[in-house]
Amino acid sequence: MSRLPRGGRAIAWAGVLTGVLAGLIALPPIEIRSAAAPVVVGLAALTVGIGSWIRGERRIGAYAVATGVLGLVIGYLATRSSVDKLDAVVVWGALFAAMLRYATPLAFASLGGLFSERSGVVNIGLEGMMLTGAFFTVWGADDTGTWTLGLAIGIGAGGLMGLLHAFFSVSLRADQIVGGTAINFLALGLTTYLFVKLYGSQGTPSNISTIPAVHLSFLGHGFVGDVFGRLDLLIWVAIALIFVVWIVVFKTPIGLRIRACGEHPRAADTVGINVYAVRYGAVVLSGMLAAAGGAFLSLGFNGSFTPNMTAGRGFIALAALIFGNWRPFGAAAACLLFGFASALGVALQTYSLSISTLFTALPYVITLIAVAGVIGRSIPPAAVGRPYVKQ
Amino acid sequence: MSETVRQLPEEQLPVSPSTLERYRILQKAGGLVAPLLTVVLAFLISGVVVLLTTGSVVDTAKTYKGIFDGTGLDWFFHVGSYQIGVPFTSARVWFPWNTNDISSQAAANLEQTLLLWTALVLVGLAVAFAFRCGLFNIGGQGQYLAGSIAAVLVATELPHVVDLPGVLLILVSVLGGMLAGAALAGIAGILKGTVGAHEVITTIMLNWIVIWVGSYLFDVGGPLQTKAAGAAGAVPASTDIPDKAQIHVFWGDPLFQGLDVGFFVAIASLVVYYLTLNRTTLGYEVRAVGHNPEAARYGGIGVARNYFLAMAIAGTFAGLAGALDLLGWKFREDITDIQSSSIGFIGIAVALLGRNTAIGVGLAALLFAALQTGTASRSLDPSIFPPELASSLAVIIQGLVVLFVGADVIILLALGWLRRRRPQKAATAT
Amino acid sequence: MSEAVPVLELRGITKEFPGILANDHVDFDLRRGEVHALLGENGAGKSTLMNVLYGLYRPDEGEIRIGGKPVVFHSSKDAIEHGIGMVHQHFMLIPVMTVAENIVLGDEPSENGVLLDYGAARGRVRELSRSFGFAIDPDALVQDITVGQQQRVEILKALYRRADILVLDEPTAVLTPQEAGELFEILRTLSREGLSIIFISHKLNEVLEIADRITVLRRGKLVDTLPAEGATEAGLARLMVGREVLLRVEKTAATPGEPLLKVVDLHVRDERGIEKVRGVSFEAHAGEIVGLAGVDGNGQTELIDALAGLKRPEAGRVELAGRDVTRDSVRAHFDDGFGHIPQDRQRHGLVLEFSIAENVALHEFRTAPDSRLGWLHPRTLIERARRLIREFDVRGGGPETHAGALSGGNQQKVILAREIDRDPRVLVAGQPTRGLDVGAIEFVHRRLVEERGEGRAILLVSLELDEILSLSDRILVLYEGEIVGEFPPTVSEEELGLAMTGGMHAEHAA
Amino acid sequence: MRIRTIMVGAAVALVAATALAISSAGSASSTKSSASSFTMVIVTDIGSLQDRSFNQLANEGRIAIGKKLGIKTRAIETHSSAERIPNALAACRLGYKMIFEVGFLNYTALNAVAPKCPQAQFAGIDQPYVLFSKKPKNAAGVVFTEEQGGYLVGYLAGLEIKKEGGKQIISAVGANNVPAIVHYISGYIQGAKKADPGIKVLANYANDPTFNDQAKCHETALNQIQRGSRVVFQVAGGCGLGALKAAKENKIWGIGVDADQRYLGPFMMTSALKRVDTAVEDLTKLAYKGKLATKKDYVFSLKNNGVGLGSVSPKIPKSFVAKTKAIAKQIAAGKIKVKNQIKF
Repeated sequence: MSRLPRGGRAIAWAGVLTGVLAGLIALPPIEIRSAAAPVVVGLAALTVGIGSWIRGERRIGAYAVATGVLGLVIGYLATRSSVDKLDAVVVWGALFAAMLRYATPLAFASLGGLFSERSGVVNIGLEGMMLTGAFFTVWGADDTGTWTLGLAIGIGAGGLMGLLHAFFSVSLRADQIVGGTAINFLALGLTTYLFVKLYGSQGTPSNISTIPAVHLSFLGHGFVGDVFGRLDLLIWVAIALIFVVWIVVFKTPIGLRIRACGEHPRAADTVGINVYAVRYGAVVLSGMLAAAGGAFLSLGFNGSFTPNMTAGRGFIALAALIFGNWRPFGAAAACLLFGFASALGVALQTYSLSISTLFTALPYVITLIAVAGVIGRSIPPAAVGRPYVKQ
Repeated sequence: MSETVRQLPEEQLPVSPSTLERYRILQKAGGLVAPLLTVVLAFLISGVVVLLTTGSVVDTAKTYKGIFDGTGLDWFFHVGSYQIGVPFTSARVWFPWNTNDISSQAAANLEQTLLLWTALVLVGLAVAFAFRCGLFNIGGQGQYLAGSIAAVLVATELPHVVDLPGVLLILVSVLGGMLAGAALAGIAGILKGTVGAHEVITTIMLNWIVIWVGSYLFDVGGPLQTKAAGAAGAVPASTDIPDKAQIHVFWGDPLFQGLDVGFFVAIASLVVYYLTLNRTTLGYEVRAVGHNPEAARYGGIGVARNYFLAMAIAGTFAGLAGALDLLGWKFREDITDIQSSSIGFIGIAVALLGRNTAIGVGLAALLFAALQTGTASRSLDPSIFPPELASSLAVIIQGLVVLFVGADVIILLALGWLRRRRPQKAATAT
Repeated sequence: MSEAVPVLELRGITKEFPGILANDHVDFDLRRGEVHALLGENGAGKSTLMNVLYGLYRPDEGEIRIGGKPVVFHSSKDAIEHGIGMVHQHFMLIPVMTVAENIVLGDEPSENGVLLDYGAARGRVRELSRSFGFAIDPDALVQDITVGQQQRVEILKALYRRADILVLDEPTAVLTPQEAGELFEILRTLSREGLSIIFISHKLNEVLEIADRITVLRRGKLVDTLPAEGATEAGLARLMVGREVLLRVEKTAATPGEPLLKVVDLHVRDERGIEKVRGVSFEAHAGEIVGLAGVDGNGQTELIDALAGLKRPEAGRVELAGRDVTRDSVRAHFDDGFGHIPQDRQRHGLVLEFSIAENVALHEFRTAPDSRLGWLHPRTLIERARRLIREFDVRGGGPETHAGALSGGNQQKVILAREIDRDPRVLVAGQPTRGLDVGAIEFVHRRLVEERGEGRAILLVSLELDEILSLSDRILVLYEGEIVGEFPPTVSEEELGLAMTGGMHAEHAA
Repeated sequence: MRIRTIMVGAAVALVAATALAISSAGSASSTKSSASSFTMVIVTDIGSLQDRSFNQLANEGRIAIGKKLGIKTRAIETHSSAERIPNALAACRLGYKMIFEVGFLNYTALNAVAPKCPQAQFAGIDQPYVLFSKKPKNAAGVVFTEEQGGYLVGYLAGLEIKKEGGKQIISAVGANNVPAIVHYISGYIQGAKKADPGIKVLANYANDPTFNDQAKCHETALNQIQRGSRVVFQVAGGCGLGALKAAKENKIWGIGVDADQRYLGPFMMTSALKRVDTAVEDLTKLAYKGKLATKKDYVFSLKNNGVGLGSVSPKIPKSFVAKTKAIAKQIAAGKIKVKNQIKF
């Protein structure tokens, strides 16, 4: 890729930015009301994109074309919409805050999955591990009376689920996807069973100690204040976690070893790394992190649990991981994209209640398009999904 | 040359056998024994859960017996003198068992088990067929829903366009369901073949898309919501299909969700599945790609094409299941059902336990269908086992079965260990 | 010095795999500063013995002594701690990581006890490679450097761990004669520095060139340990195989006919977009074997893929018996009389889970009599397989045996049978004897010569110079995607080797 | 050795279980209750008994009346649409005298089974009798005027917000677009406008028919709060707990639904009650006495306390509560008509 001239690439990126601009100018706070503006700017982005494509800057050129078309359409639609509704829907601070809330449980699970998959173990059981965390955190908080212990218990339970997955996929060399599917079934059955058994017809008690929010009132009421002024503690933990995971995976010896086990376990074995131990550790850790994501959903919200409350988020987290090319920032970005689409889906209800249901499908459509358009180029760890047989 | 040179395990051998390869090994090693042991193990472990809940061994046994009775399989022990209707005719033949009496809970339960069996066989085949091509189809759920949505659409809208006789309307509706399932799964197949998008991710996304688009269609105010007047018009459900589009029920009361002819379609599908895989060039290609896509490509087989075809055929099976369920007993599509159905996921367990063979899928579907109806809360005596726990128990058992299916190594090891042990004993004895 | 305690002794090592006694009471000793060759055929138990030494296998019986003291290795970690370094035949390197990362993996320098100290890692790699005269960039990705350099990274890995015993498993298999020569220089330097080296090979000339002593294994048993001085190729070959070996294939002179395969100015890129075949043109005529020599990774794979229709060329033309097939599908190639023995028999040549009958039908199953209207006729498949099994002397199973259950040689016979039975005009054979035992090699060679006699044009792509020299009627040399020379079969190995490294081109690796 | 023992043991257990099943198969269906004893069963809609909505309330009513009358009761859960009819049939076969089909969508099961089960009486909760196309002689419809309850809480919220001043915006979060929820929201809007004509009422659906995904209702409510809403009325069962959490963390008012949810904290203004439990109890009592009238609807409204206003936060002026109660009387007397449909 370094063979290509840098200038061409810069122009292509400028095309992408122009495309974004095409949409932005028609939205608050700029809100140009003339339909011509976004169309012209969008067409400009389109032209730059096509030009870059022809000149060989294919990938970014394609991005420029995509953002150009998208910006044009969004911008045009925005100019056709009433200002009232537009102002109601597009409140950037609220949208971004909602995005962070949606993205947080996904980010925990996604980063957990990153450890597992980087070490060579596919983790489709993230969903079940999240659900386990969601239940046991509430149960723990109820039982011990404090959210800290509850969180610890929930994370521990997620770790146990990870241990189970590790035992079957690493030690017994069971098919990892099958094992993960089993974890999902088991977690759903077990948490619902225990929930009904322990809390009967009344549900979890309402006075459970919940994870506190962090109030940063000094941020005021601007965009920054709206987004970051009052976030749950776990959201901050998730943001910090992205950096921590990046450092651990790419800047520490243990990260090097984890990656080695996922790329070429035999090579790791021959230099004395215990592949089984590394994979066990990574999968257990993934269970713990996924459980923290589940804890955000239960204890982070109302301190209450409802059966199957994760509602497929573990699978989305897995998709985000793949979309993000098995990298912490990539995965986090994918989670944010998904979170933003979800937040927008809620906000767009202002336009039509009857098709609001349809908006709910939006994140999945976006993920599908993204997966189709980008994943082809993302390369998984070479040994992921393949059990290692020690000689 | 007189002596074959012994080969050491070569370094370039794959580090571990693929899932499919291991299934093959297992079939050789254990045949029916291995899956049977898997199931027994799962039931034993879940027995511990029941034991902890009920607190007594007797109650645990009673719970399991309750589940067994709930499946309707106890019907086979109700020998008497009864009659059964012959499909497509009004004739009735004598039959040793009670077949059509509202007071027979066993017959009704068995009808439900077999109805569920019909759907589970088909969604199981949807997963199994894709598996044979090396694809993990988690999208059975979405394909099933797509099939039933298309079927309800055709069955309710087509009569406005052209007045078809019932059988034709049914055929066209079922065909529509199959096509919808095929198209949906085909998307995942195409994406896998062309850009290499992992089918696990794409099928999961497609599931959600179908769920939400379906919810939109039948939601109150949605484009396909029932046009009925008054209170019935406020239901978030489709229009009811016309009576003539309902599939003939040959056992039980059509009003009470009796067993319809779709049951035979499922049996036929098992045969079609077996023949397609083992007796056609298409099946040959699909299996070759499933075992080793690279070798297939080198041999001149279009890998991308087969990914698409295998997924489309898988989707056809699931779509067929959706259409049959709709025309056989649902008669309408409602959004609560779209959102809460989980039959596609049980299909995964069916395919895994059935080891992707026709007979295996048939038997595994029976197990899971029976488990599902047996643990229905109506089947269990609340004084023995809390019925509200029963459905979770079924999910736990499913999870354990899948877990042990994946870990066939345990059983392989056990069998291998036994085999090795026996000759040793013989040796020490002499 | 030589009478001192050996640095390493293996006493009575026995290792059994299910059905195979891989090592049967093998004794071996290594003196300080010597190069001790371990010689044997494929499957003689050399690699097993070394894996026992490296802690990867646990011996069933026997003892390892280091410096006279018995040791037990539970893992390669223990072996590394006792100063043993191993250069595996298949490199244990992670392609997507840098040289430095690969070298320090498992024994990383750290900063504050937490972070990996990349600066220190790079520094030590530079230092090491300078002191042994390797020019290796610690920041290069392993997948971007040459095979010879990768091997040096492997040696550095051992040196970084302060190995004083270095085991090299078939190190020259992937190297040109020139690169091999450089490796030998390095080994001599290392042994002068006091390292003891175990050199595993089945190539007699190499062993005689580099080793001080030679230990010969045959079928898991120790045959003899003898000094290199005074040993001869013929003598060693007899020890190795247990009988006299035919080193040359008997064949008559070729009588080339019409050109059947014509390649014109072919350009092919690999998956990563790098042009690996750059303007190749040649012809292969009926009744001749054209040998394509070259070091691995010089474009052979891409060339074969383009010929077979597996990969679209960027530019150029391929003609099969006068027809332009450049853009045809793989299937169309087979239908037009193309035969292909893939380089990787297990990954590309066979569907291991398929029966022999199914495997031999791989190109024919779509047409009658194998199938009609999409309906397979299994009996036809089985009958054909039965006939071919007889004809090609496939042993180890019947038509319904899974290909994966066969030995490597018999698997290759199944592929050979499938391709030849279709009476192809052009046969491309990619490394047809890789990893086979002597008997199977003989069979494949004889059969290829026979097929030449049938008037087929055969393109033999091989990394084994011996094979190229003994079978080919003409030899083309592929270097960095270009054909850099054409030679008669009488050419010397040295001359060929020079061409394979780019002739007059300066050595780019060192 | 050990593994073989396990295998043998497993085989023996299997055989024993089968034998047990066979031997007792005949006696399974012989446990019919005698005609003299009155029994009652509720069959839920899809969802669990812990849905914090009509299933849960119906179950509470069942437990309460079971204790009061000393009769045998039971709950049968429905988990998929395939279970609707078999569950209704089973309720009939098990000999229950009074069968409640809970939830709108269960009307199909009642309609099919009731005519063939003359020995029992049926009641369809949230199902008007007109839905039953077969006009069963032994069934009654049970409907609630949710719009009246919604009206009252909307009215109270309107008064309070008008008093507090500032942005006159309140909101409601529905789980999805089904009749009962639409009725609630429609009444809520009318009531709010009555108290405060300048008020703006935001209404959104979380699109969660499973009533489980709290995060969805949470986000929907937060979106409304960001648009200025100062009272959040949840009409979404378990999902709605998320909406109330949003109200709590933003220090605005929350309003509960169906059951009295003031126990959730001081931020709760009140709740719109829908006494499914009372309905179950009342109808069971009638049936027990043999006085259950069929072929008609039992309407639970303000008139008979079937819907109403829950307990009210002490922070709300007493006068507002009094005013609301006066409105309630007017509605009950038919002086104020509350529409149950509205165009959003």
